Amino acid sequence: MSGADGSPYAPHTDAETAAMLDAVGVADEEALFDIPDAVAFDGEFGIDARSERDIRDECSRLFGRNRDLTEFLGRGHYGHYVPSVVDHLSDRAEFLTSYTQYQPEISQGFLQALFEYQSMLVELTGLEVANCSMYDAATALGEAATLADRVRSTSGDVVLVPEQLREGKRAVLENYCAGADLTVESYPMDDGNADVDALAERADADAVMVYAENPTVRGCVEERLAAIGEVADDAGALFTLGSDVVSLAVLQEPASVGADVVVGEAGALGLPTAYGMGLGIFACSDDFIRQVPGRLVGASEDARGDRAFTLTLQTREQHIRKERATSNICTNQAWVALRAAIHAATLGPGGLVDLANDCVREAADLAERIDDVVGAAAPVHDRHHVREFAVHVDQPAAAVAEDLETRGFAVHVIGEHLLQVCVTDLNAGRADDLVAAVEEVI
Amino acid sequence: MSGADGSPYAPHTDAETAAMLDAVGVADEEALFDIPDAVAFDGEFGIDARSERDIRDECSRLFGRNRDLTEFLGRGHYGHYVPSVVDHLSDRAEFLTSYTQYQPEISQGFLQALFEYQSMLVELTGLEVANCSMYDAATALGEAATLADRVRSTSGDVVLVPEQLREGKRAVLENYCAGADLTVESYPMDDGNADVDALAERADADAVMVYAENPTVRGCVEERLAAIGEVADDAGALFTLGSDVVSLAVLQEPASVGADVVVGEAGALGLPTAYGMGLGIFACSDDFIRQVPGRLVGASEDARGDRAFTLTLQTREQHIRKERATSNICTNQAWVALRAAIHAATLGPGGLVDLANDCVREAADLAERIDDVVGAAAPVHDRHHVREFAVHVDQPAAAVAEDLETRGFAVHVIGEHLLQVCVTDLNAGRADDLVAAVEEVI
Amino acid sequence: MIHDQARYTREDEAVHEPLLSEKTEESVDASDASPLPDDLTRDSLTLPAPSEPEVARHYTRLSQMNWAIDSGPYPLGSCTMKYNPKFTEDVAADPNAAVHPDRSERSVQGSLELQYRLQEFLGDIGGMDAVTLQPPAGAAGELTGILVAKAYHEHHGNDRSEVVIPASAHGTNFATAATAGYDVVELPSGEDGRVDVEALEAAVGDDTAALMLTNPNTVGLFERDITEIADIVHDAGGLLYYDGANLNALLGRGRPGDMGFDVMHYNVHKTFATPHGGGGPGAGPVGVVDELAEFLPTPRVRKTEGDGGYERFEPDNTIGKVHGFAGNWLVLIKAYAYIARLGDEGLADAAAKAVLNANYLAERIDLDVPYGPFHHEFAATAGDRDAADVAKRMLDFGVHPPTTKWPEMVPEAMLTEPTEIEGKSSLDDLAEAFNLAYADTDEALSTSPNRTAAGRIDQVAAARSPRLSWQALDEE
Amino acid sequence: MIHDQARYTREDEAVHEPLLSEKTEESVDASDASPLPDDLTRDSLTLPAPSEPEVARHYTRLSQMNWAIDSGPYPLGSCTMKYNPKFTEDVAADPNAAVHPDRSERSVQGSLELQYRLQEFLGDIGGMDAVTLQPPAGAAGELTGILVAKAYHEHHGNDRSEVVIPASAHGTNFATAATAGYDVVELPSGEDGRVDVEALEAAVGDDTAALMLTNPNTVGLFERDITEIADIVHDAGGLLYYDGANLNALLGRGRPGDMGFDVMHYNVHKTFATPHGGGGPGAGPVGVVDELAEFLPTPRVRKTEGDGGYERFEPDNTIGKVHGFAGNWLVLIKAYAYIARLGDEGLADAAAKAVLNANYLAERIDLDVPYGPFHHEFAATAGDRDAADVAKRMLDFGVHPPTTKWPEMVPEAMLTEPTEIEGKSSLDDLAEAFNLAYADTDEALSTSPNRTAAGRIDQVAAARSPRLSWQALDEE
Ligand SMILES: Cc1ncc(COP(=O)(O)O)c(C=O)c1O
Ligand SMILES: Cc1ncc(COP(=O)(O)O)c(C=O)c1O
Repeated sequence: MSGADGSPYAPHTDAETAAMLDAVGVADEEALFDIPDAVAFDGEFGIDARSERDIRDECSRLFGRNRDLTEFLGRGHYGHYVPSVVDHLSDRAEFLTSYTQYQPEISQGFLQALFEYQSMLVELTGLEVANCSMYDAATALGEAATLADRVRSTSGDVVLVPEQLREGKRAVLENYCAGADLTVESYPMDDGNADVDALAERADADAVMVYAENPTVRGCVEERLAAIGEVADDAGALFTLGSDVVSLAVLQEPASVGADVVVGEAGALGLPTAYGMGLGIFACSDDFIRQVPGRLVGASEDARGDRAFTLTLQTREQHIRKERATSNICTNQAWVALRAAIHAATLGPGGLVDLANDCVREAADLAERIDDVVGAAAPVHDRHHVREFAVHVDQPAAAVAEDLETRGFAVHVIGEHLLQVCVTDLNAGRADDLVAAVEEVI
Repeated sequence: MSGADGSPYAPHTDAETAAMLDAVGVADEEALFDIPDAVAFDGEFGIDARSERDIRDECSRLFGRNRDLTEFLGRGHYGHYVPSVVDHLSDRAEFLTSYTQYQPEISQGFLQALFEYQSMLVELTGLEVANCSMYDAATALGEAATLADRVRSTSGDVVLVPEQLREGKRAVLENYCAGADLTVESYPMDDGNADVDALAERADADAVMVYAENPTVRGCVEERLAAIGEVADDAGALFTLGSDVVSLAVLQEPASVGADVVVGEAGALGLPTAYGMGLGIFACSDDFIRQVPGRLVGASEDARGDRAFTLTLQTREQHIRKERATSNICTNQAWVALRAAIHAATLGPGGLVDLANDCVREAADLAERIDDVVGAAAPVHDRHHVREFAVHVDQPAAAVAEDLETRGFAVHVIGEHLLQVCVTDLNAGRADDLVAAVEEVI
Repeated sequence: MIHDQARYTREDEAVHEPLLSEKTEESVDASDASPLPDDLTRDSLTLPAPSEPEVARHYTRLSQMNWAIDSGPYPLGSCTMKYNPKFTEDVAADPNAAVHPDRSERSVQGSLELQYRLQEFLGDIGGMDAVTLQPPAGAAGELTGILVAKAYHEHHGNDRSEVVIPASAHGTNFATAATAGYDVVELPSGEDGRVDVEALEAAVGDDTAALMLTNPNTVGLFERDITEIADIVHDAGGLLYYDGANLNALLGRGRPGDMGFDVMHYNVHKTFATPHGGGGPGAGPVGVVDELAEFLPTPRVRKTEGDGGYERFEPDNTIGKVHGFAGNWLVLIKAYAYIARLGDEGLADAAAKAVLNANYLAERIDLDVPYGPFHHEFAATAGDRDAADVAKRMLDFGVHPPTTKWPEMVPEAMLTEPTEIEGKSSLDDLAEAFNLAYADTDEALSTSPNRTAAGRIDQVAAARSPRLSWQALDEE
Repeated sequence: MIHDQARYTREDEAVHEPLLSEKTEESVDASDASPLPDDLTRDSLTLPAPSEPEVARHYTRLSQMNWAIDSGPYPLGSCTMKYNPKFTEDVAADPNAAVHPDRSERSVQGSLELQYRLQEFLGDIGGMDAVTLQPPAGAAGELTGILVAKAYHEHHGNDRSEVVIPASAHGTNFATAATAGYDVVELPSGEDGRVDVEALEAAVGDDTAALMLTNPNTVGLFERDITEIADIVHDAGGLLYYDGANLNALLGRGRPGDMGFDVMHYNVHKTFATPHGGGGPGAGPVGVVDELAEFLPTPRVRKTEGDGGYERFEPDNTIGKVHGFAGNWLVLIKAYAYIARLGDEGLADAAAKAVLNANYLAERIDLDVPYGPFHHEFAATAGDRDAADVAKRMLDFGVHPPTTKWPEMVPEAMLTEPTEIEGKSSLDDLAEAFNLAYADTDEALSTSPNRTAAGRIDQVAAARSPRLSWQALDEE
């Protein structure tokens, strides 16, 4: 180990450093830096090195200051119980500390895992192609819009999105659209679902893409997906559907309702609640295979005639196609995709469907019980729900949420008198306590 | 996965089970059990299966009921900060989920790691042979006594041990000695060290083994080791020295003071504080190589002419020698030895010596500061100390300890007016607070 | 299936992964910086001094040259190599469980409660009245049990000098009896592979302290005459010891306590799926019937009267201790988690599938399997092939071979225990590996294995001139 | 050194480890058990249904067929593959850090404080005034930075349409500029491998929104004329964007902010040693000078007045968001831990050793290395050998080869960045691998690799008829 002042991760002994400097023919490392004095820096950031243990203590003290709340939060970021085996396997150094598979011959393991992840998404969406990750649902939606722009030969430039949409998601979409000279416009909702008639009116030749969500940001199951798909089709627009990996296990298969692209969150499997860190789904029909953003793993053969996997269709990507690439994405969420795949494997189709159905059941149950509380009405929308639903409260919603927080519960405030509550396997055991707290508070 | 009622770790689908039963030619698994009705059991233990998550919650609730104390405890079980890399590497499934290396050709990794562990102990003790683990220091001491019995041709049957000895250690020793018809007797101490004159008097032809500790159970550095060795030698007895892997880094090399056998704890590296779980050191001189208990890894060659490792000298062991084996040990503490080796590698000799010297320094400092408190005197023994020392308190020690506990500190009670305090890198940061608490309490 | 194990080789030095000491070594002065006077310190310490990245690579590479249950089938007979559920590691890693054994009772109520619950679980599963968690492995459990038996006899003024052990028993049984100071009376196996009741009657007498037995025995046969056996031993004033290594076959279907056993150990690293860690740590709790409870090691854990708390206590006539502290605590936590995960039905299913797997595999292999009906394991015979050679060849087919040449009652034995965690296709792989190896040429057998990190290793040379440390290598 | 990578093969099917779907597949009815009406559900779902032991084995085997930084040298130029300190994983796994992004500020003060501290660290290291942690990778950071630049120009009524990028820049720079709606002006490299100042002067003008530059550039050369370059761009009203991929070479010796850069991203999965996870996740925080701070994504974190707390706030003229939530939080925690571990001296030493290592390695290899003096990486040329073939052959010698055939300014480039974590002997191994491969026969090169889990893979076939899922394989 180098001296106490050096990097603990540089292995050079003093003797080695000396031998190496000698071989290079310089007196010290400084002689190797070709930085003009005018822009040189003295190295004093003022950051004190600490021991590994001190940093663990420091961070654990810091995080200990986060309040211990039971979260009934969702709206795009979902936590489910992640089996321990997911941690143990994904933490294997060969996975965690590897780079992108530029040398497939020594990267078969990760490549196969990603191939399997893609395949799971193909099954869940019914579409022929899934890439092996975007950053998150929001950036995946942005990429979908630019794909629409490339593949739709309409003169239009409008991307139609539901008026009820997570703000952050729309903001990201707008940033992707801006560069492609696309405009984001919203279409109205009808009691938590798309107002398909209004949408049909709005979707003219200007539309390059129609986006809908199932479930919606308020947790509603979208009931007229096929109709939305037809509207998009009639307008010559791409139909992009947003969902998440758990909901897809039980809701209508996107391909069956005419979706051209599916985006959304797959981090609901494999990731713990991670302050919004995600795993963007991007699946689409075969037609767009050479327009897909991001990495794709394909099967091929090796020189021994055995099946082998490799990154493929790389000519779409930035490192080859540069400014004509389908996306600028390079580093992605591969390891999170691995985790999602392991989690899905551990559940199996039965476990995954059960989990999804439980999300429907728990939401209905909890809504009913909150509805029984005087001063609260739930669900606000007369729809089926997955995991979450809106709640009307007679009192100001922000005050109610604040009161609930002092009682140890976090819920969303989505309007002056609107809360949103998300229930999953993680917090369902505290649903009674939440209802009791709501009763006390309002 | 088999049905909810089955083992979650048995992979059989119903169809597979059926096919297998068919191949075997029975109707169900019950038909395979050849258990007479008279001794059959109905399977009702009354244990309810729980989910992985429920068990994690349950145990975390349980352990959460242990009080959050800063422990100044030692007396044979020591905790030092274990670098995170030790966990991550030793948790690799290839290490953790492997069995004893009965097939060395596919077990080179663990064998080499154990060979390296043995080598580290050889360096630390100066003796030529170290096995790759006993259960703990106490059982290692027991094994040393039976080895002494085998290798000493005296007619004697007495094992001499210091009167100050951890009670549990002596109790274990007695159990090993009973079977070998050995008697354990103690020799007196002189201010925390062996009373060598008294020992010399006691050590006659009856003695098969003289045991001493460095540091002693009260943390004292033993100052006349060589003299103890001579006494043993003169009596024709084996000289067995007890120590621990950290102390060995700085205290006199056992071989240099004539030790024939070294036993003790190596779990002070690699193991967290683990309710006394340990790693028994067993090292001895070459003379006894065919009398060593436990597993030994040796270097050899493979068919390709490459160096390779294997378990060796197995004819000493129970699976071959049966009732004439050197020990009954089979399952040992191999994985703990792996952890100790990784920890030692991470520290390097410099880090290990620093850690040991810190243990000396911190003990001296803390003793001095406690000594300043009116009503307390420390260290009780006028010796150098490693990690720990005895404290005289004017008040009843038990009451003082209880008061300290309510203030968040755990210390040993070792006499009516005697406490023992152990300070390491783990708790040194709380030494000020301990001193303040002592001041308040007495 | 074929598996080429990872292999690192330094060609110029004809070694696989170099030793840490060959990579980097440093000598430090141990006395200079020490606050101790020079005559109390060593002069110097020489050890490897790798950086953390080097440490990580060294052990990662080593691990890749090591087979494990997570690599594939590991059907070592009598070793019960099951999958070790990952979540049990997380449970054991709880920082609140990391307490010192000398803590006051009131400050470790959580740990004591878990110990108590595990004692209860084990008592129920074995049909035993009292349990100690202290023994750190199976053999330590044996020693504990035999010492308890001895204490019992001595307490009742009975001086008995012999322990009776069937020839097919595990080596630890013999060594344990000897360690406890008993003479061993070896009982030859009966024609049917089980205890020969007549021979037993002849062997048992006033000197018999105990009979040590595992059931099913080490070829997987249930000792059908167990009631009679128990009577014979008990009538002679002896005790019945149950070696718990094969308990996996009985889970939910039979309990040693109900069969007349007085004392037993549990191998939690077998039956209850705690990892074996390349040799250990395990844990070998011991259960006894009421009459023996007073002799168990100290301390045990019980409920306190009234307040729902837990306390340690010393059994009245305790044998003292068999471990310096409380045994292998981290292992015991994992065993608790495993048992709780399975529950009644899971435990029973584990036994059912373990037995089904053994029987299915035996059906599929071309080797002869004498004796039966067996339960969770069987001893196939390699006949005129060398069992060890067949095993080496199996390595090339991506499986771990069975235990070889033991027990001796089966010539060229291949003692095979697939456990419940293998599915049909994995058993089919195993069977294929058996059959391919068994049918292979002598030449192929004796030059195997070839796809492993090391080739066939010279055992004789290793034992003839032992080199047990890097220091010994340096001397050459 | 030679490394035979672990390899599992099923001979009868000519596959390595079978797909999960080939091992076990199950179809379940998704509507039957659903509380939803049938017309809102899918009919069935077909996926693998392995047991946990099977899952463990599958992924353990796959992992063993994968190279990683913990396997050995990984000198991918410009990718900065450093050792990922294990303790940072533990820090990030703190359950108290696992909070939802929609939590109230008051309930996540700990997380906000750590975000604030990391912003400060990064600002200091880059010489930047304000930092956002939101971008989830380097390329996302680029997009963020260019959108900020665009917002700045628009805010000042400046309609600019071009981004100038040196030919040697990373592909993401070009793609990012295009994604942001800019035309790309490619700047050919100067004779000395650096920016040709005259060419830059010619390229820059009223339409120039920004120049994107990494420094040292992608062959490790420091842009000595950086002050002049900055002046040229600034004088034309453009902004200077710093691609932080190569920041490791500058730590403690030069700061982009001091060189005149206005906006930069940090690649925490390069410079700050967070694991790359086989492709990601990374994180690409963006730093800007004061004038640009108001355009950063929302929210950022600042101290609250007076009470020592922390709050989120929206920059006045924010570009909005570049990630749905707060970016790759778990990665950011690890970066914080790494920076705190090293401190000033450690960071400076990392750069020193990274540069020393590159220079030493270049000295030891037989390949030509045009240009210089280089810092943390160099682009050797394979001359008349095919760089990709040489790389494949290197695989047989137990190392990962460098980045090949990029940047294009060096023919048959092998862009090599050993980073500071390699010691002398590991660099010697690397050099030997280079030299052996480079000197090998054409036949050997084109038929390599041979010691890897898979042999040379047919890329053309993969792209010609893409098979991207097991469903696609089934169709065949
Ligand atoms: C039948 C039998 N008895 C006893 C033992 C000894 O148990 P342990 O290895 O835990 O000491 C074993 C272990 O292999 C065994 O198989
Ligand atoms: C020079 C350079 N710029 C930008 C990037 C893109 O960063 P990321 O992969 O984090 O998106 C890379 C990554 O390899 C790079 O090397």
